[in-house]
Formats: sequence, structure tokens, C-alpha cells
Amino acid sequence: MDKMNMVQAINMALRQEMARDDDVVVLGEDVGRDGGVFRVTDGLIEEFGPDRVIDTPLSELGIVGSAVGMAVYGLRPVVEIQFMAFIYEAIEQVYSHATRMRTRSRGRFGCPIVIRTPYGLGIKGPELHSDSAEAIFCHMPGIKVVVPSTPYNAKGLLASAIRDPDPVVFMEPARLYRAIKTAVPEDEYSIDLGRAEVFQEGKDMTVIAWGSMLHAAVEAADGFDAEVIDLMTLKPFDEETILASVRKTGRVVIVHEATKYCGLGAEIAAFLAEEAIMHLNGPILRVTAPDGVVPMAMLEDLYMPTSKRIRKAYEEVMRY
Amino acid sequence: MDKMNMVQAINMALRQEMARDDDVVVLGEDVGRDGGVFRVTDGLIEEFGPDRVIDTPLSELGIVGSAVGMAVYGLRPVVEIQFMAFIYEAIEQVYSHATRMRTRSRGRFGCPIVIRTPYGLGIKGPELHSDSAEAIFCHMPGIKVVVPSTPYNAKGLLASAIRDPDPVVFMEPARLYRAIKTAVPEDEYSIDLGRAEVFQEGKDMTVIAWGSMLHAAVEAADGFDAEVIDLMTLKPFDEETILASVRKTGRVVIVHEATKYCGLGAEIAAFLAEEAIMHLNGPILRVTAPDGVVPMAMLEDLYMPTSKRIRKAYEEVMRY
Amino acid sequence: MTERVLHTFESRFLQIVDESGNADDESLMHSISDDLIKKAFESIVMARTFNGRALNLQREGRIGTYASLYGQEASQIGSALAIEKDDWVVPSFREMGVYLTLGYPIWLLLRYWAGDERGMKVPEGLNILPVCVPVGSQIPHATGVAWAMKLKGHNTAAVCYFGDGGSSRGDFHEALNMAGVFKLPAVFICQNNQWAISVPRKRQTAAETISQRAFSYGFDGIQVDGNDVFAVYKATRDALEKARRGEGPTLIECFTYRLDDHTTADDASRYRSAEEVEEWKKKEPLIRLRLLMEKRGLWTQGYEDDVTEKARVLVDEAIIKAEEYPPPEPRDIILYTNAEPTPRQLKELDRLGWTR
Amino acid sequence: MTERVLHTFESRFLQIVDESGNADDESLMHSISDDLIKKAFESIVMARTFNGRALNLQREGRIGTYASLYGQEASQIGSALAIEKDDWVVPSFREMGVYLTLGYPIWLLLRYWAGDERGMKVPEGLNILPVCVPVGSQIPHATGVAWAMKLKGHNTAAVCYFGDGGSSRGDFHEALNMAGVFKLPAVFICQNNQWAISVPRKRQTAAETISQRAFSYGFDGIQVDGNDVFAVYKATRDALEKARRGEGPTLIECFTYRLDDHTTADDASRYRSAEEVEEWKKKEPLIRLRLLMEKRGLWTQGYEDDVTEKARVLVDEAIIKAEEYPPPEPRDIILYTNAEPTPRQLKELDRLGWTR
Ligand SMILES: Cc1ncc(C[n+]2csc(CCOP(=O)(O)OP(=O)(O)O)c2C)c(N)n1
Ligand SMILES: Cc1ncc(C[n+]2csc(CCOP(=O)(O)OP(=O)(O)O)c2C)c(N)n1
Ligand SMILES: [Mg+2]
Ligand SMILES: [Mg+2]
Repeated sequence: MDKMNMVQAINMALRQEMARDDDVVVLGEDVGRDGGVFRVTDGLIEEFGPDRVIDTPLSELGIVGSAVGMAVYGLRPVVEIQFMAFIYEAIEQVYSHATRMRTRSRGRFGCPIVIRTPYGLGIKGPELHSDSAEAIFCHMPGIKVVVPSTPYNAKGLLASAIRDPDPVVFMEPARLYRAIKTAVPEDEYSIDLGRAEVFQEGKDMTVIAWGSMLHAAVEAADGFDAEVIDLMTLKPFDEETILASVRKTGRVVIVHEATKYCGLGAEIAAFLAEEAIMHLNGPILRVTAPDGVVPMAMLEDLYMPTSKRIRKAYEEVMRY
Repeated sequence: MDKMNMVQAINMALRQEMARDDDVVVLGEDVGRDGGVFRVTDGLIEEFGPDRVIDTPLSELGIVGSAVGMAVYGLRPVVEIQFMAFIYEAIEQVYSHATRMRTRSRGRFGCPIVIRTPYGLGIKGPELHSDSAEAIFCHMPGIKVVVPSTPYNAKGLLASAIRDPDPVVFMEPARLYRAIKTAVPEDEYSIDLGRAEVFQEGKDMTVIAWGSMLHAAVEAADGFDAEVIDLMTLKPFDEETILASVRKTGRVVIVHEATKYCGLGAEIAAFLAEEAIMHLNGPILRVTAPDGVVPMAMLEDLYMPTSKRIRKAYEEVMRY
Repeated sequence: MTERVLHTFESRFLQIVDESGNADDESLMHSISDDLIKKAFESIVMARTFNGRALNLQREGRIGTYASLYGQEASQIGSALAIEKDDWVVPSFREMGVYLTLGYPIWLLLRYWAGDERGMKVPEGLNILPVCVPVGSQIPHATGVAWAMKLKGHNTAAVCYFGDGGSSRGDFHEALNMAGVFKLPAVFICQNNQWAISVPRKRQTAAETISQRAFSYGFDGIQVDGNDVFAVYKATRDALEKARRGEGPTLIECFTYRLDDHTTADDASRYRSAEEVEEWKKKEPLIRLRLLMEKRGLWTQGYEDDVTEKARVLVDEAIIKAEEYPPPEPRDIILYTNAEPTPRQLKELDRLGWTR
Repeated sequence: MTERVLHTFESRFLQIVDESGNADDESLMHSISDDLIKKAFESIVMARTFNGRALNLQREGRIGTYASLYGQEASQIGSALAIEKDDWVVPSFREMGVYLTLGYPIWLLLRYWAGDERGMKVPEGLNILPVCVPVGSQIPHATGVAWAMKLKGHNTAAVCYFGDGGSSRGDFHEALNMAGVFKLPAVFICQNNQWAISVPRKRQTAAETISQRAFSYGFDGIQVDGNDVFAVYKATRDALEKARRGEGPTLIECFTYRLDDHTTADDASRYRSAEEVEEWKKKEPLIRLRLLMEKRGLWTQGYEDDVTEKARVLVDEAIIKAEEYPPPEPRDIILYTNAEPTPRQLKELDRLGWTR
């Protein structure tokens, strides 16, 4: 079994799903001839042709809106948004349409679209190339939000996302695209949405993270007996796995790249404050970006939850 | 001093701010000749003319985007979005521009725009006329989000919002527009943003709400010794007032109309789980809409946190 | 070289039957059978009957806010009559005439306007999307539906409705542009009823017509007399045939008028004159259709009375059926959010005491 | 009546100086002084010098991803030269030629591309907005700026830049439509450089030109040879004068070509042929400008060497200044978010150990 990076793993998942199901089409800016700006869709147009791997005009709203129409008609569009911030023009199409079509039509029409998009810090791109807007999507009823943290789970989660009957926002940590390689089976497999994974077992505290922050959280855990949970599906997140761990450890640190205010960390903490407060030894800490706009390259590393900042939180919870 | 409803109070604030500052302009769909679909801008066009009270084409993105340009040039645009859900097309203009202009230009350009919009349940409108999307805006750095709960504070908060140097989303509870009257001084006054108000003092629990839910929370508190906080500014919320109350009561219930997942209640709960967990007697409860799409009129009342559901939460926290 | 003309564009207008019921160019009527004429008449009467009753029901508090189609019957029915069974329709919110003409159950429409989502559970076999409230945001869906048809090799087309107001939205631009690039089988129908709530067409755009916007997307546009049911029919049929031939989209602007308030929540007298409305009332579609039919021996008062009575009965029956229908289940709020409820949703159902 | 033509529209093209450096219609050159010709030449050389150095700096890792303007100098400088001191400019991200021509400090541009927000702290007195990254989303800002000018009674105009890709976005549509309705003093300049990363113009839209989109908004549009600095200059100047006369907006399409990769992160050989690029290289703006100037006795090799050397020195000095500049303060991440920091932000500063 070959080791591959996340770009290759996602590419393989797309290829296999397109081969498995003729209704799967890929569309977005530069996804065809150019193979995507991160080369995630490389080679797909050669294999499946320009009808199923579609280079679109520069029209995020139009792309997502068309995908809604395609999905209602019976296709399974997989949209690529070049960077997460560029989906903002299309939020209405997601929030007012993709996520409400099933409700509005009382089940006559579903909206199985997948929106793939790279997100997050660590690539020193231009402005608005590093946003992490998961919380905005997680607030929408009727949606799933998924973030892989390894090539292996990227492949399996994307397969599930594409087969899911409802809209899925699939956020790919740009920083991890080529940073790590894992074994990725050539065979098709899928990883259930809605399940978290205990990435590393431990007794003293529960650390919850996803995407590239998972690796930062694990790195910072050196010297601590930390149980690190890879959330994978951000909505709906796996309450059971989190609860089981927190009941055991009594301490919680949540790490994410987005800002704190109304970030997903808030939902996880609030969930625990509602369901597990009697199991907590001390405060639930969130290590997040500071309450400022995502900076450009020179300040980017400081904005990111660094290992140092994460360790500080670990030390702090251990005081209780 | 006359008693007036919220529509009249907001109208008065707009009138006074426009009279005070020639740079204040009002723009939106039907705000001029028609006086706004809720009549909030009634009479303004007669007083200030069509150059300052502008009926626009049906273009939410264009309205908010133009307002950004106006603000950068030195005006103080007050945008009306007819119903909160219709701002979704313009989220990019808010999130990528209005809230980032100061950062991006390192202070050369500010973006003092106010986006007024009715929100929330209780008017039995058509689909997408009852959304409460405060959490999405609260997650954005660089923004303020304000919700009045009485005619009196509507006037004072809007005056502050218009004078604020940064973008403010001013959400008006449609259900309260004409439902309550309070004394509203004719004189100009303003209420500081960022401050909550203890609407009703109590010892046993802290209830946090805003907009029309404030009144539901108060109503449900009959028979409880509840301290009810009117949050007023949702971002940045008044941490001190909340902490002081929670330290006293040890019990917390948060009530809002939006769904729970990544709603603003999550941030408040997470803040308390981080800063005040040692003062809590039991779980922090959130009474919110269920995790489903805002329904149309027939099911609307069930979607809303009812007095009954709120009371149940009060009873539950009192068990600790 | 200095300045030169690259290309010349013509904006066009089509009318077949004028306000006096005359069809100047009879050749244009050739393809329009007597049956079709009667079908048009009967469909307009049905739409108008439904509409009138809906307005009454609203006044009586039996349904919620309602958007009247009065005045726009020719635009809606003329186009709907050209649509074939396997075509798909992507409407806005005022197209009850289209729903009815396509055979949508009347009682379901009433449920919808009474605030019951089940009213938009589109029956199998009918290819029309649910009412879309955010103005203009449905237009990209039509592009997507047309795209899917093309990719699947179906010889069908998507028909999209929106208003003059909707044509100002970014959705319009992106959707039509993409439809043009990919030569999709889509027909975009703008019902220019001269008003977007209180905003008159002239303030909606400085362009003389909406149809000329097609130039921006590399396909044809045409303005038609939107009160002439056959002009609308012909333009739509031609556009659909063109779409099915693989020759791409068309933009049709139906020049018509909203004779009622914007919705039952609106008071149009705040922003437009009674005279303007009266002028347009003279041009409403049924007047000229009656005149045309009379000339062709297709109309008598008795026939109209019959048709009206039949429509009345159907609507009455539908009202009874709608009002007897059991209320929606609370659990539906949650259970239609996703195909499968999440664990949290199931817990919530239990906590709320809503049966699963 | 049947079908009739409502209106005829012409899409137009303007070129003053052809690829051989000839100005066929000398009358068009009347208003173009020798000084202006030299200014244009020198500005192009400056832009190109800056651009070349920026590409090198990127390769050396001294700045981040950079978007080359090579090939588009005439579009940027021709238009920028027509802009007056109190006009405002709303750029996209590739307009370094515009910034430079307006007198933006070179070292600040380098700071910006090195990833320092302070590079876009636009100096007082210069009215240009910071670089805008989300394609097309700046266009409504120009509408707003022009609107504010009009409301304040200023006799000035807003000039907006965007690409062929940007013209597909909803922002374009809504912004231009509103500018048309309110007859705002705005000039919309589309640099159609034939590509939006890998998407060729033909796939961006089925319309033959971008300029014909002006028909949709009720104002004038013109396509100009975007490699002819004087055609661009004239079209922009005319549009600005028109705007100041209160006659509303203009859409100018500069037909040009992006000779380099999209950005330094792109590899254009994946999607376009070397031959295509070579063909366009023959048309690049400096060639014809040199020929024109030579004919007018305005160009010698010595002059060009001088101009190039001066530009080189200025850029070199700016690089030193930029690289010597102290790094940004961490606290700036927080302190520029709002005019006043929130209590939570102040606590956060302390917790992070960032000096206030
Ligand atoms: C995005 C959005 N903005 C505002 C509204 C409120 N609204 C409902 S209908 C309407 C006017 C629509 O005008 P037009 O598109 O011409 O359609 P018409 O009502 O004339 O049929 C407005 C402003 C809405 N539903 N959606
Ligand atoms: C909204 C948005 N989508 C995608 C991108 C990524 N992107 C950057 S430039 C570009 C192409 C822009 O093409 P065009 O408008 O023609 O300008 P050009 O690059 O040719 O100058 C794309 C897709 C972006 N920056 N913003
Ligand atoms: Mg209309
Ligand atoms: Mg381009």
C-alpha cells in the first residue's frame, strides 16, 4: 500500500467516486485543464472528460447555485471553491437553498452537493486565503461539515460526503495538503460522517481538534497524558466519543484556527457545560486565533494557535 | 413624554441622527416613498429628500457593497435589509470588506456602516422572513451586533450604532415592532454599545436573553427569583455584567430564537465554562429553536422557545 | 484605425394579439389551435378564480400573506402552456398561474399559503420547484437543472421565472452568464410587472428593457407583450424548441403589470397612482382574449359562465380539502432537515415530547 | 403588429496607435502632448521595472505570491494618467501599474507583497483603496464611492478596475446596475487580459465583448485596444469628463493580454500554448509606443536607458527601505480590528503577552 499525501488521497477519492457513480460531476474554477490550483483535481478531466469535470466562469454564487439545481435534478455535484473565503458570495445559496430544499419540499427534493474547499492558515497566501469559517456553516441546520486531518481519513470521509444525501461542506486543511503522507488503500472505503476518532489515548485531559490543529495539539501534548480527539465531522459532531473521554479525564481543551467568538469551540464547550459539567474538574479552555482579522503572511504564525499556546492551556487545565 | 412603539422609536432615532449629521444616509429597498415595509423609515424621505433616503434596486449585495464604498469615502450609510435572511447574498461584503477595511488599510479607512434588519419569529411571515442569524455575524471579528428589546433602548442603541466608527449589524425583533410601548424621550440620547442591562434582579439564577426572547424569559420567570439580563449588544457582549450575576446566582439559562448549534448561546456558555465554572452549581442550559430549518407559519410557534419550554429549563437548573 | 463598430444588436418586441383582440399578422396564429385558445382562456379564468379566492381567504385570516398574480395571467399561462411534461420549472413566488396550469393540486397551493410546507411537497410527476422567496436566488437553480439535463442527454429544458426586481440581483447575472457559456437548455422568463414592491421599473435599472440583457450573455433576448397570451406562448415555445435543439438559452421579458398590491401585506396606493393602475387595467389579458375569441366564434357569455363556474367549484372543493387536512406534525420541523436525523435531533425530539 | 425592433445598440472599439506605432487618425493625438507621451513611456518602464524586480524577489523568497502586470501596462498606465488628484481609485489586485503611476510609495507596495498589511496603509492624499483579493467584490465599492461624491457635490469620479473574470461576478452586475440607475460618476475599467487563471475569455462568457454589457445598465461601453496606452487614456479621460458632467458611468474594456503566469504560484504552460503568448508578445504596449515616439523624435536608446536606469535606482532604493522596515507588531492583529479594542481584546493582548 502506497503512502500518499492528502492531495493524492482526495484525488483518488474523487476518481473512484466518479467511476462508481456517473452522476458525480466536479465543477469549479480551474478544476479541469489546470487540475485545480492545488492540483487536487489533477488528471480528472483526462479521465472523465470536460462534461463531468467542469471549468466554470468566476462565479461562486453561480457555481453553488447551479450545483443546487443539478442536485435537485439528480446529479451529485462536487464543487470546488478555490479558497474558503471565496464561498462567502455563495452563502445564501447554501443557507437558504441547499440546506432547506428538503424541508421546503417536504422531502420531494434533496440536495446532495459537496462543497470542497481548502481552508486555514499555514500557507502564507495573500489576504483572504487562510480563513476558517466552519462555525458559520455549522450553525446552519441541514448541513454537514467535515474536516480530514490525514490523507487516510480524507479519502474515506470524502467518499462518504459524496454519497451523503444532504449537503456537505468538506474543508481541506491547505497546510496539510502535502505536509504528511500516510498509507492510503487503493481500494474504495468510506468513513462514517458523524464519528470522531480518538487519535491518541490519555487519561488526564481531553483535547479536541481537527485539521491541521490536530497535529499541533498532538505535538503540544508531549509530556502530558492527553487524550486527543480528531473531530473529523464538525457538524454533527460525535457527542458520545467526546462525552466518554471527558467523563474519564475531567479536563478539556479545544483547539481551533478560527477566532473564539462563536467559533465551533464554543458549541463543544457549551455542549459539555450542558451535559457533562459534573464531570469537569475545571474550566474548559479554548485555544483559538485571537479576536482579530486573519492577518497576512508576516503575522500569520502568531495568529495560529502555536504549540506554545496550546501547551500553556494544557498546563492550565492540569492545575485543576 | 409620549409612549411609543419600537417602529416609532427607531424612526425617531433615524430622524435625529440624520438631522445631527449630514453624512448619515439611509438606503435600501422601499425605504423611501413606501417608508419601509414595516414603516420604520416612514416620513424620512419627505424630511431629508431622496438623496439621503434612497430607494434602491433589488440588490442586497450591491446595497451593502455600495455602503462600504460610501463609508470609506466619508458617509455614514444606514442600510435597511428588508428581512434578515435577505442579507445572506451580501455576507461577503460584510465579512470580507466592511469588517476588514480598517485592518487591511491599517487604519487609513474605516467602515462606519449600520445594517438594520428585522429578524426573528412571531410575525407568521412567508418562508425566510423569520431567521435569526446573529451568530453568523458575531463570529466575524471587527463587527458589532446589537439587538434592542424595548422602544427606549432601540432609540438609544441605534443612535450609538450610527455614531460608531465600525460596522454594526442592528437587528430589530420584528415581533416587538408594535407589540410594546414604552416612554421614549424626545431628546437625543444614546446607550453605550457593549453594555448589558439587568432587566430584572434576582438571586437564584441568571437568565440571559435579548430581543423578543427577553420578554418570553421574563414572563416565564414568574414564580422564580431570576435575574434576567437583557444582553442588548450581542458582540461584544458585556462580560462583566454576566459574570457578576453568575457569581451571585450560580445558575444560568440562556434563551434565543436561533438554533442551538453554534448559536450565540454557545459563546456565552463557553465563556462561562472558561471563566466562571467554579461558580456554577449545575449545567448551563440553553433554550433555543430545535435543530431544524425555521418553519413556516403553522409550526412557527412550536419552533420558538415558548414560556413553557423556558420554565422547564428554569425548573431544571433549580434542581442543582 | 480609430473608432469602429464591432457589432450591432437589436432589442426586439413581439405582440401577436393587440389590445383590441386583433391578430394583425394571422400567420403568427397558424400554429395556435382553437383548442389552445380555449385552453388559454380556461387557464386564465382558473388562475384568476384561484387568485380572487386566495385574496379573500387571506382577508378572512384563513391563509397568510399572499402575492396576487392579477394582471400577469397571460405571462404565466402563455408560458406554462408551452412547457412540456418533462421540462422543469423553477419559479419565483408569484407564479400560481404556472403551478395551476401545470396541474399542481389546488388544495396543496392553499396549504402552502396557509403556512404549511407540505403544500410544496411537489407531487411526483410534476417537475416544478417549490416557491422561492429570496428574490432572484432561484435563477441559478434553473441553470443547474438545465445543465443536468444536458449532461444526462435529456431532450428537455428548464424554464425559470423571476421579476424585474429579480433581474437586478447577482444571481441573475451569474446564472445567465453560465447558461450562455455552456449553451444550456434554459428559458429565462422575466415577468416585468413594472414594480418591485414600491420601486418602479425605471428605478430598477437604467436599461430600456430587461430583454436586452441577453446581449451580455451571448444569447437571444426578446421582449413580448406580457398581456398577450399568445405572444408569450410563441416566444416560450420557440425558446424551448431552440433549447431542445441544443442552441442554448433565451431571455424572455414579459412586459406586463401587477394590478394588485405587491402582496396582501402591501398598500400600493402609497407609491403609485390609481390612474396608472386604471390605464393598465384596460390592457389586462382577458379583455383582448375575449375579443379575439368572439371574432373566431369561440366565446359566448354562456361559455365564460360555464368555465367560471367550473373553476369556482374546483377551487371550492380544494378549499374544503385544504382546510380539512390535518395540521403538520411538530416532529416534521426536525425530521425533514436531513435525510436521517442526527443523534442530537433524536434527543431533541424526545426532550420536546414530539413523537418520532 | 408583430415583431419589431425597439432599439439598436452598437458595440464599439477604439484604437489610436496601431501595432506598428502609427496613429492613423492624427486628430485623436491632438490632445496628447509630447510630455504626456513621455510620461506614459516612463510610467510603463517604471511599472515594468518594478514588476520584474518583484518577480525576482518572489523567486528569492523575499516577498510572497505576486501577480505580474506584464503585458497590461498600457491598460493600467493609460487609464491612471487620466485620473485626477481628487478622483478615487478602486483596484483589484494586479494594478501595481496604477498604484505606481498615482505615486504610491514603491517600498510600501513591496511591504504589502511581502505580507505586511501596513503596505496598504494608503498615504493621506492618495485616494486609492487597498488591494482587493476576492475577485469582483470591489466593484460595488466604486459605486458607493461615486455615490458619496455625488451626494457631497464633489466634482470628482471613481475609477474601478477588475478583470474579465471579475465581470462574471454578481458584484459586477449589481454595482453597474446601481451606478446606472443613479447616474453616478463612475468609470468601470475591465482589463480583459484573456485569462482568469486557466479559464479563457471565451469560456468566461459567451458574449463577444465585455463592454457590450453596458447595454444592460443603460450607459455607454467601449472596447479599447488595451495595449494602446493612448486609446486607454482617451477612453478613460472621456469617461471621467462625462462622469464629472453628471452624465453617468462608463464601462471600458481594455482588450489586452496577461503575458506572465497568473501569479508566481501558477504555471500557465499547463493551460495555454507558448505560441499564443508569443503572438501577443508582439503586440505588447512598449513596442508600439517606442515606434510612435521614434517617429516623433521622442525616443532614443539613450533616453530609454536613462529612464530604465532611473526606475531601477528607485526600485532598488525602495527594496532597501522595505527590507529595513521593522516587522509589524503582533498587537496590530488585534488593535486594527475595531477603532477601539473591546475588553476581551485587551485581555487577549495581555494573555498573549503582546504589548498594548
Ligand atoms: C433577496 C430578497 N430581497 C427582498 C425581498 C422582499 N421582497 C419580496 S418581493 C420583492 C419585490 C420583487 O420584485 P420583482 O422581482 O419585480 O417581483 P414581483 O414582486 O414584481 O413579482 C421584495 C423586495 C425578498 N423576498 N428577497
Ligand atoms: C471570489 C474569488 N474567487 C476566486 C479567486 C481566486 N482567483 C484569484 S485571481 C483569479 C482569476 C481572476 O481573473 P480576472 O478577473 O480575469 O483577473 P486577472 O487575474 O486576469 O487579472 C482567481 C480565480 C479569488 N481571488 N476570488
Ligand atoms: Mg416586479
Ligand atoms: Mg483576466
